[in-house]
Amino acid sequence: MTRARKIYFLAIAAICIFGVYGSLYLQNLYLLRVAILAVITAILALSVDILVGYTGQISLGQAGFFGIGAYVMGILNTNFHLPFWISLVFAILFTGFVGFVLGLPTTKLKGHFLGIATMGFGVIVNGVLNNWTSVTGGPNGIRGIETPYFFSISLEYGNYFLGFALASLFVVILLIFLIVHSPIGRAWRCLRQDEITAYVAGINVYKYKLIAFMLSGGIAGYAGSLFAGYMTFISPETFDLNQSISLITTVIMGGSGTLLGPLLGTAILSFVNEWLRNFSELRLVIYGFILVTMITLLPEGIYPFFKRKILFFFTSKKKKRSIETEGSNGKDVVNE
Amino acid sequence: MFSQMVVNGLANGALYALIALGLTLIYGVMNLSNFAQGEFAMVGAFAAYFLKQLHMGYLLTVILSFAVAGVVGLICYFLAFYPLRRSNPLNMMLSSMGVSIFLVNLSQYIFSPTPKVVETPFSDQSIQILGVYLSEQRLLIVIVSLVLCGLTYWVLERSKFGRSVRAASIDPDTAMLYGIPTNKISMITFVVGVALTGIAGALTAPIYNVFPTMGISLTLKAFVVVVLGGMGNIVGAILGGFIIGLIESFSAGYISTGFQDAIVFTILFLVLIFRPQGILSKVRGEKV
Amino acid sequence: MERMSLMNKVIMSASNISVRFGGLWAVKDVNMEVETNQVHGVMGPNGAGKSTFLNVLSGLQQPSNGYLKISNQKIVKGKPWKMTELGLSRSFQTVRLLPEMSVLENVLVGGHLYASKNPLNILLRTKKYRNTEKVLTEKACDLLRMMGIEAKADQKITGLSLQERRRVEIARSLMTEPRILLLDEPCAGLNPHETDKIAQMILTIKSRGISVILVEHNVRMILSISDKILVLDHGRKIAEGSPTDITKDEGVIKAYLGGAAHA
Amino acid sequence: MLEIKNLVSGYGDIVVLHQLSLHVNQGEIVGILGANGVGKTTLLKTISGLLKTREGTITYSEREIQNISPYKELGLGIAHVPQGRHIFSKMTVLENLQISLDNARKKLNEKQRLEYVLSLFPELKDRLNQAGGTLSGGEQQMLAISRALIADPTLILLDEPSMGLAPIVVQNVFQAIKRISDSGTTILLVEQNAVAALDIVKRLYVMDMGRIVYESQQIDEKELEKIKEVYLGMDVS
Repeated sequence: MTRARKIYFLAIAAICIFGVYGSLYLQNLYLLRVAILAVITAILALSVDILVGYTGQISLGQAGFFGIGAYVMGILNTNFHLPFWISLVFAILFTGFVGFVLGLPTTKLKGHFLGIATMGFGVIVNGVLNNWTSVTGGPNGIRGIETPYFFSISLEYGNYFLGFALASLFVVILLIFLIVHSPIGRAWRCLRQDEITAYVAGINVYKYKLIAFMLSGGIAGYAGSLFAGYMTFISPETFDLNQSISLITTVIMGGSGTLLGPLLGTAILSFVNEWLRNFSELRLVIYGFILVTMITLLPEGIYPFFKRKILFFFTSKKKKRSIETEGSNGKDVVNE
Repeated sequence: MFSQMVVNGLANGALYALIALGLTLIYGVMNLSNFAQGEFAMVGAFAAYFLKQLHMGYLLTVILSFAVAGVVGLICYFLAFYPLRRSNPLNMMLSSMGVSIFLVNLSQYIFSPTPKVVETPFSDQSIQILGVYLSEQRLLIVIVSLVLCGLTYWVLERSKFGRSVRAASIDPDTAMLYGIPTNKISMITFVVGVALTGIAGALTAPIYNVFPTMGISLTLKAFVVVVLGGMGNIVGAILGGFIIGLIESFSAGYISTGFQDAIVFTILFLVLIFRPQGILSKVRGEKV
Repeated sequence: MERMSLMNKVIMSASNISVRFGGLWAVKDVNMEVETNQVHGVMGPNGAGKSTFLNVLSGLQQPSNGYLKISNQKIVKGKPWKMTELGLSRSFQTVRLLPEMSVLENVLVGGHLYASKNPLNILLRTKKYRNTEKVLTEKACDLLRMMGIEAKADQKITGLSLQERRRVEIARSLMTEPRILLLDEPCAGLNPHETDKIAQMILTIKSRGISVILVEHNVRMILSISDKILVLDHGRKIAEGSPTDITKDEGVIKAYLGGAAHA
Repeated sequence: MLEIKNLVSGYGDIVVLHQLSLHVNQGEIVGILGANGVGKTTLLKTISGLLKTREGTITYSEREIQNISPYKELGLGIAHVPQGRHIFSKMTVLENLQISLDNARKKLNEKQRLEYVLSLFPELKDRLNQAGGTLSGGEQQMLAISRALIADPTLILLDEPSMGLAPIVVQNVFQAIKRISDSGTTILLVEQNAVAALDIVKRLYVMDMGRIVYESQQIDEKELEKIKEVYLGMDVS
């Protein structure tokens, strides 16, 4: 590890510790709630990014994994009276398994078909949650889920829960970082850019897509359990198509295929969402408008755009030419 | 009971066919999976509701809903899709989702979420054919849908414009070499595609009422229909519409209405796994 | 890379390969045997079915008829990555590199088969993991040095010339430790000087005990370095033999310069 | 009639054509020969606007056309027969031809044009209602040329019409091209098949590495040897 990298990691570690510590002092209950939900959304956005950003698989059904994670937690915790932590392990394993099963057929699909198939997955999960009343409680959902104790600290206090959620987020970030910067991540990025290259490099494309589906599902399931533990009440409407769409747009807007992009996307959209409450009923109208504007103006995502701009600002003139051609994405423009 | 389900299924199927037709046209020419398709049905339905308030005749409102949905479509095309015409399909898809959110919530803001009733001169009379009841409104839906599907098919297959659309969807670059302005073609296709859906909305309004979120489930079904019939396949979309209508009607009759969507999507999964090219298309070899 | 063989023997064979697109046979009944320590040329005019044949050899295209054998293992339904595992690696006519990765990373992708993929090793960054990564990186650097582009290891692909890209692609192929290297028009778009360099490189690769299947339009180049040449036209084998035999073959001359008129 | 000066063009960050210049006179049939991958197709695509001209000018009938949309070029009288034929596979042969007639530079009599085209390619007569994708390679090429010709263009850009065709079919196609040229249409022919092309062109350029490396005014046996040398690098005799 180079010296610069060491400093970089120390800085990030410091931010983590400071973040978790600082979360204990947040007094405003409203802000606390917003922050906790934003952190859970960030974990979800990262799980989407594994598929969309790193492996190039569209996921329009991430709310399905999210919902399954939350419901496994809810059912095990309330019906079977398993403690939070054990339910959590089950939730992660089960959603990972669901990711595997979903991946078996869908890894063979591409583009629009994959999008519609994953969307179908989300709709099916939502349908089951809504209608399998004997197990899921139907539209009424599940009440009375236990908020966990972390050793002897009750996470019922928002501050503690925020600290816990943040710590989870950092663990997820570290996990993704380690995997992405490994032969698995290389295989992912390779098959995303060009599947045929992946073939000739000896990469079993389907296997690595499956791994991505499992990991993505597991992480989303974790976020679901976290959500269930925080809210103590879950109902199907949280886990619908809108949730899936909002997640994928968060990732794309922030900048897919990066770690910071989805975080930035979550932060901005959470902020925009709260700010738009001032407009009460017009909130989602403006939200939709912002979405379309952002995608049409910055199709590459906010984070990559600013990264490029900032890098561009600091590079020498000689290098600028090559960066400019990179920015053009190698597409040939037709006369119009 | 059985034959009643068949008739209901076919009536809904005609509606799905009409919406899926627009969706598949747009997909074929623009390579866009338009997630806002159902919202244009909603726009058409609200147009019918609003015009009805002005004491216009129902049939006239149905025709005008075509124009209203078309105009809204044109604006959306230029704001949300034209700038992305050379971007990747994923961005286009997301942009259509943004359009969907925008339209749903705008209509919620303007008209409130409460369902509106649209009266029709056909609604409360039903006719009996061979022991099966069919309301006149449903009969109207079937007739208008079939006529529009047939008309679209005829235009595509027989007219000069239709030739251009088909050429542009098969090979856009070569189409340009032979004088076809592909950008203009995709604009017209988009507008017509969503305007047809607008009519579907106006037709369904008297039966299912009008409310801002009515489009979402229509979009989902239209996608299932299009995948079933083969993306970009016109005949497939029409046939697929009826199949989905029937499946839905049977699953509601024999299993439960709540599971209706889940069952439809399970079938979608099976199709995607075993016949991803749709039920009508032949298997094509993938070229490297 | 130390697989030197004492005598030439067949390590790969293609039997009766046929491919059909719609109503047309792109390739029909082509047989081919690749021996160790050989440069096996494949020639043919544009549209002769070379690319399709190559795609079959590398597992990217399923033949409608016929089968492949590598080291006496019959490949029934080839999964594309399986061919690489069995020791066949290829390059492409239009270079396929990953634009978002550096030169070094592009080569490292080729080392996938030998990388440490155990999740525990990856998450804990164990010594074993770090060692394999280090060995792979060193090997990639070695190959880049052999290709004469180690100076650009950290650059993005977009800054490279066509010739450099070709070299990176070949380095990636070698990274898979192939026994057979399939080169699809490695000289397309290069000038004579660059072509000579690539020819030299192919001989170097051969001297390391790797058989090369070479497809090339540059006739002089392919004649000068091949041990055996297969000529395709209209999807069929029209000649096979040593370069001298090929140049004398009437059918080949006709196919190449066009047989529409006198020749 | 067509004059190209210092043309620079390419894909993404790869420049394929380097300061290329050439001209085609009214009524001529000009060949551009060269091996695979030297930029012949890129040149034609740039002329017809499918690729953007980065530098240089393309003048056609005293009008600069380098910034004109590809779909307006047929209206100017330029028809491009792309490499690999690119016929509209799911449409019938007749529809393929009608597309071109719909967008021709002037209103044409469909029946008359169709008769003319079918007289050149009688093979297509029985196949008018068959889907384009079901034709054989040779028939597809004939259809591709007919599709260009039916719009009565003044300039036809032909990209490798011999590709993948059997020698006897190549002969047919080239004789038809010659007849088209004899009737006064200007043709710019890009070919790899030197012998076939030499038989019909009046003048030729040889391309290599995105540049014109050789230009010739008269075509004879001696030229053939030279061309072999320049782009095949093959000593056949």
